[in-house]
Amino acid sequence: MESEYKKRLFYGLVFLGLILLPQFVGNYWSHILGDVGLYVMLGIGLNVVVGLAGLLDLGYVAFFGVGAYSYALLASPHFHIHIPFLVLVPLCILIAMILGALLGLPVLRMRGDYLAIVTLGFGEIIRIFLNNLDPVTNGPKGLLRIDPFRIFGFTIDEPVEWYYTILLGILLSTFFYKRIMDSKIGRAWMAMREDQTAAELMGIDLLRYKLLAFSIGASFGGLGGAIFAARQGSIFPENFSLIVSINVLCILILGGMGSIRGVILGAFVLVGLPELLREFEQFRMLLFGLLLIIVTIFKPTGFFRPEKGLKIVND
Amino acid sequence: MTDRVLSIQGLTKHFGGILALNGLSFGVGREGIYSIIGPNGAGKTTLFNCISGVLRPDGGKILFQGEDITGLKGHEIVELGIARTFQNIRLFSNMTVLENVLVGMHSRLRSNFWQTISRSHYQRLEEKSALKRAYQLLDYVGLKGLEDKLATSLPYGLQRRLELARALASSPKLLLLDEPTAGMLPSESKEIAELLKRIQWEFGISILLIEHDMKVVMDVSSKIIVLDLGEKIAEGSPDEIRSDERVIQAYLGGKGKHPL
Amino acid sequence: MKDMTQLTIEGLSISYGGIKALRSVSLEIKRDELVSIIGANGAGKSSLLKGISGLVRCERGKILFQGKDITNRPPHLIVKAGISQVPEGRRIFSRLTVLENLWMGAYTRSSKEEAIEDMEGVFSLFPRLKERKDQVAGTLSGGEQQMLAIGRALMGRPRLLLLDEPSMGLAPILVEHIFTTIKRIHAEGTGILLVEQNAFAALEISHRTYILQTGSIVMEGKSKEILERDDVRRAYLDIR
Amino acid sequence: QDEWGEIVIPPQKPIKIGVGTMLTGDYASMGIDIKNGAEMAILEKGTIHGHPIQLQAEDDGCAGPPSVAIAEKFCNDPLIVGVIGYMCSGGSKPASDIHNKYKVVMISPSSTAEELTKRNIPVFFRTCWNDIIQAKRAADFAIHKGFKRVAVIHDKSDYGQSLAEAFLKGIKEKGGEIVATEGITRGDKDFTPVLTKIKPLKPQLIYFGGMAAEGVLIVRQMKRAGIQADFMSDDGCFTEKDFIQAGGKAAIGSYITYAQEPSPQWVERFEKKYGPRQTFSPQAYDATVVLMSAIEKVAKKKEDGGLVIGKKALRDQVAKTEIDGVTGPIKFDPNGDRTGSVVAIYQVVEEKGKAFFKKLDF
Amino acid sequence: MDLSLLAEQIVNGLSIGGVYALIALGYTLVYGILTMINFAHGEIFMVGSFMGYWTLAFLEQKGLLWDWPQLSVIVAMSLSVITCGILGSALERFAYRPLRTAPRLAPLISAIGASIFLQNLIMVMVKGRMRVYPDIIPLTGIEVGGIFVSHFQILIIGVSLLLMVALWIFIRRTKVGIAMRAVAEDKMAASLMGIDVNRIIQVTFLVGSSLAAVAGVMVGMYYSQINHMMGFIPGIKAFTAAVVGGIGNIPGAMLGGFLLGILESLSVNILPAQYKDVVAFSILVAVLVFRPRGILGEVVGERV
Ligand SMILES: Nc1ncnc2c1ncn2[C@@H]1O[C@H](COP(=O)(O)OP(=O)(O)OP(=O)(O)O)[C@@H](O)[C@H]1O
Ligand SMILES: Nc1ncnc2c1ncn2[C@@H]1O[C@H](COP(=O)(O)OP(=O)(O)OP(=O)(O)O)[C@@H](O)[C@H]1O
Ligand SMILES: [Mg+2]
Ligand SMILES: [Mg+2]
Repeated sequence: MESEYKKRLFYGLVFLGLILLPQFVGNYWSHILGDVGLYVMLGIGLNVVVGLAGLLDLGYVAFFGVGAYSYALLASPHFHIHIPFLVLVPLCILIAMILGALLGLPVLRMRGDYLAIVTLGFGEIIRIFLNNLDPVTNGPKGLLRIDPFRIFGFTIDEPVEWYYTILLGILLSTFFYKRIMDSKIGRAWMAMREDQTAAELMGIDLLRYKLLAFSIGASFGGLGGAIFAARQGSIFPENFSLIVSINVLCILILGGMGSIRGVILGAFVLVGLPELLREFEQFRMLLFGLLLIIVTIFKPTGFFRPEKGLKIVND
Repeated sequence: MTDRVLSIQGLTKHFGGILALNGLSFGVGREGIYSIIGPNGAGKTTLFNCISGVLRPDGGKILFQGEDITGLKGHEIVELGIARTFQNIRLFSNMTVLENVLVGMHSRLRSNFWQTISRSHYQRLEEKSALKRAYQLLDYVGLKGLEDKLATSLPYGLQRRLELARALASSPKLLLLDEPTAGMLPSESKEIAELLKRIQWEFGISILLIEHDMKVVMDVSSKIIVLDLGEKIAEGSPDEIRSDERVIQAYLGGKGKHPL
Repeated sequence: MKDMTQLTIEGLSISYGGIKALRSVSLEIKRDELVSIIGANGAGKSSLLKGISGLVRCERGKILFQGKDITNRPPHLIVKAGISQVPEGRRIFSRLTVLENLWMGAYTRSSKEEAIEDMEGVFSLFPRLKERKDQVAGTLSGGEQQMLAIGRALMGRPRLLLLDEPSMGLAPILVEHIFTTIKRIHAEGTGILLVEQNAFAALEISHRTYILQTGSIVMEGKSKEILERDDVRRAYLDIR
Repeated sequence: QDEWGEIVIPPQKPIKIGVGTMLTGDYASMGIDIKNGAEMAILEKGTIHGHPIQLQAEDDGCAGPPSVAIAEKFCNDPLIVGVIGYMCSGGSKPASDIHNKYKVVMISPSSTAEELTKRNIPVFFRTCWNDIIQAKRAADFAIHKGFKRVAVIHDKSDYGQSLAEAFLKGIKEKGGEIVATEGITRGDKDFTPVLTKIKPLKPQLIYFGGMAAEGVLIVRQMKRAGIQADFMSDDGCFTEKDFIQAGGKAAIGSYITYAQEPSPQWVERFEKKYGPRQTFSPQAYDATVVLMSAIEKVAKKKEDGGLVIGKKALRDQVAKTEIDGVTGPIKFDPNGDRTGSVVAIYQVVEEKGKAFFKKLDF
Repeated sequence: MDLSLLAEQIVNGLSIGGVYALIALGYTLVYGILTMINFAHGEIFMVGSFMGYWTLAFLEQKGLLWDWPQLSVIVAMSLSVITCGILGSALERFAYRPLRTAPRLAPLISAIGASIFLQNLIMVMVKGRMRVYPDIIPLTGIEVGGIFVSHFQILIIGVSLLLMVALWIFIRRTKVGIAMRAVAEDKMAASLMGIDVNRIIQVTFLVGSSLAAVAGVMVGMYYSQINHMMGFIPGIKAFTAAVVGGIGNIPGAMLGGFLLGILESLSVNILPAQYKDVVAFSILVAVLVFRPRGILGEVVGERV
């Protein structure tokens, strides 16, 4: 119990730190922290699919994109629709979830890297459609003047305010994630990850649990997308390219698959590090690539091992 | 027919040119340990794969408690009450011993998605009792104290025991065991044999056992079915089988003669 | 007398992470000897063989083969030096054909003619393999795979053959066959270190036996003598 | 007191000018060229009221998220007075919202999307032209030349597609016929399938909206596919090295629209320092000059030697700009679009064994 | 659709498909042996292209290129193959080997790191500018049934087929080839056969990277213009091709490459060209739905 107490204290302090952080770093870094936060959210979502269920998904950006476009189309001058965000954000999540299930359907029989390539293709298809369906999405010109979140007459538009919004989103996501993970659903996913055939013979309906994994994973992407759209104020198809999927995957692997702390640290490295390297101008990405290799070699299992063992419910 | 928990009728399965099962028929009665023996490649594991839904048979029928389960999906069959272990151990290697057993219990947990998310009263009770039962089962097969170890870190013999506990976790009516004593010392095999008898007796279930260790087979079986080339070549009590000339020739062998 | 010993192991320790699998094990195999090792699950038998073959790092201790130090050399050089292993669980190349598997066994050999000769030898030992020589090995039955694994190791024409539970999962009639074959291989001049759970058979065919218990050798002696010991019979052979 | 607030440069501190442009990635060479243009202007100017001028270049990745991030960085930097950037319209659009929030002037040398100046963002200016002006002019020229059957290809980017659409509209208005409109993928190398599809339609002219990387491949592959049509493209293809040299024989005869050629003396100065120039360095140079002269005019010296620059005053001063830049006279309309600059038509011609862009009279 | 147009599009598809196929072969080889997606493979192709360019540019500068064009191309090709072979092996040695026992996805990250590194290394070296191959290839060709097929198209298709066959024989028939397959399946068992696993893996990277180099030089000569980002799209496409063909399968990679090329060029005739990748990817998804292990992917009897 001693260590449990210490752990709580530790997380409490970390949380306090996160709350106070923007007060010390100013707008620019708050904005970057917001970026990091968005990636944390995506990381948690993809972790459901890759880390827990073991389905290698290279097209995760599709859900992010669909979340963002759903928000932008229904809260911007483009169609002159302005749905309040409290209604719209859940809708975006729902749309992403449905899309996730739809993607799940054709890929159920595929394993490993076949799945990877199909999801990659799926992500690309979504992006190309966003870019080409000009009458709906305005094509490459993007959607502009997207409504920010407004609540009780208060508008969220400062980087610091967005930071807190995203922090709240992450907290919700984490809470949700933990609940699923420490349940029969989480165990079923992990079993599926370890050995699909054996999992099926333990009574796990692969079809159902794969679809569930895809749509739960997608829901985080949808949420992230909606926040992204509202925060940036304008979005373009090019914001949803393969690189985003790859980045999120890197965050997961680097952080240590299956661990929330890992996702957070991974996001700091992958999103924050390039910012820190800005002063190197053209050499920035060169160094980043090199650092990525070095970090992986020294921490091949990621920064954190996945959190192991089950917590006893209500104890 | 009701005295049979499982009935195999004219089961056929081939892989390319190989006929692994060739019109196989037999029945497994309620309660008791039925053993399947036969030379390597006789089709024993293939039979298990067909029963448990890993493979779809090419012909024939499988009846479980009078119900046709041929071609059902693996998870549906577990739900109905058939559990199995694997010849080449297939544990969930990056999960703990306890988690492995809990996964085995999956088909018996009823709480749905929303109950899980909301941690409803029912879900918490269910998890609690699942946990309790998992500990019991682990204790039962002799893995007490190892609950939090990763499954792969266990030595081979203990992994086999874990497979057994995991299969039992689904509260099966029929347990399919594929060589549970492979790679064990005679003394260890003996322990497993005792355990099997106990399980059969205390849980009141039927066991279908594939085993090459004749000591174990002769010790535990109420009936033995002998396969060769996908066909049944003999069926009977241990004593009958021991002295069956065909079985000796194809499988048991005697001093100085071998089939190759 | 020194060159009568083929393999000498001194104070070998191996551990995985924190788990100690072998604690200062010493043993030796004389030229043309058939030595067996028995022990319970997890006693460290496989670890010992892996250590000899260079598949796991030896933490401490020394392994000498025909007078040469082979401790922690890379596995392929150890094979070249003349030690082959039939690993636990067969580990045949399931996507290669039977023939290709055998070729891989002869990887270190330079003369193709000799290899072909040896292959005939393997086929005469296991006629079943010849029947299935173009079949993809993954579709062989358990027993056939075990034959292939042994045949494959023999293709390297080893001076010392390490066998890790060769009878596991085999039909009784084949178990008998495998042990006869092992004797035959030994009779043709190959040293053998046999790890077996089928303790009775192991004790019967070997000259000397080591008993391993939680990483240490607890008994060593002539197999015949060990076979007579009551404590051994009770603990390992299930004979009361 | 300035109604938008003031920027205070303490004594001895430099005046900083941000440059948001692509430094790594596909179009890095174009981005670095922009940086070089701005840098040259700053080095030539040296100081303002005794304060050194310092350039701070940041990689805007030619996309929204990084542009927004560095917009936040620039706008929150107390020494940054104004920004040259951002390179691409996709970055400038969301970044201009940030700039508008903080009221920090930005002058883009290269973002040509029409919407940028239609959104009532007072702090946005550009020294390039907008797509509509350029494409209209290209269409007029095509009709003038007698091209009646025209095929349009664009790279499905904000930039390429806007140009192509405006061009297409211009052609239709003047009675020309558009036989095909196709989009291609940036980064692809093989466009023969599209060209093979277009060939039987027998266009007289193929207009391409996009960058040189793809433009030069199309012009080369047109010949291979056996298309006899002429080729016309936009400022993205106005690069000696990447279009003329890369195109070789196939590029000869192509029509390219671009601004007035910068003065040859300037080009010589630039190339001596940085090597062959690309497309937008003169615009970046001009933008920087505009910004610096506005700063010089509105900056007030404080007693301690520091400077005070009113944000609104600076913006208004930029809006009032009237100077002769290296790309011709510079004035801005109320939306921040450049007036007075006329898009010129160039043709790639070969004279005495050397190919170059020759300005046509039109 | 006009028949000759169709034929012409198929030829177009075959030539870009040949490039995909050559790159896909490398993907498949490396994947087959390490079950890792070598994300940097596209960059090796890019480096190969630059190496060829630098060689040719050097020869041109020395005034040798136009006197011995064929020889120059061979020199450029060889230098590029050697450089990429070394580069590929070095990548294996320093970025992937340390991760051999790491979780399966870890090498993916270092591969992505390597990919970013190589891209930016070349970018810094050439200041982000594109480079242009000298026009060595004359636009000659032959007419077959009314459609024009250039000699170079025939060359690309021929070279890729030839290399595929050679590779296939190598893998199937030679000792090292069989050893590669053995290592691919079970490294521990392979080492027990006396196979130097590290060397075999190194050889695999060497071979795969050399094929990418060949593709790089051919692309340079055919399309003339190269830049530091040119590896990305063909890399992704080739990976797709390898998977669709059945990853780990050599004729499969070839088939996948050609199929992808043809699909891309035919789709342009049916839909606006911007949907090319949509069509290609959709058909590939469809293929995988019906053949989850790719067209030629072996359905290895998973023994339970
Ligand atoms: N997935 C498969 N693909 C191809 N052939 C198979 C497959 N599974 C089994 N076989 C073949 O079917 C036959 C029966 O195999 P099976 O595994 O059922 O034998 P078994 O009786 O369990 O043998 P053992 O006692 O050695 O385990 C064998 O000849 C085997 O090669
Ligand atoms: N890769 C590994 N990682 C961690 N622990 C291991 C590993 N391999 C073996 N061990 C542990 O080392 C000890 C010895 O294992 P080893 O496989 O050598 O036993 P064994 O005598 O061969 O047993 P068996 O009869 O089950 O094959 C066991 O406690 C085992 O759990
Ligand atoms: Mg079996
Ligand atoms: Mg062992």
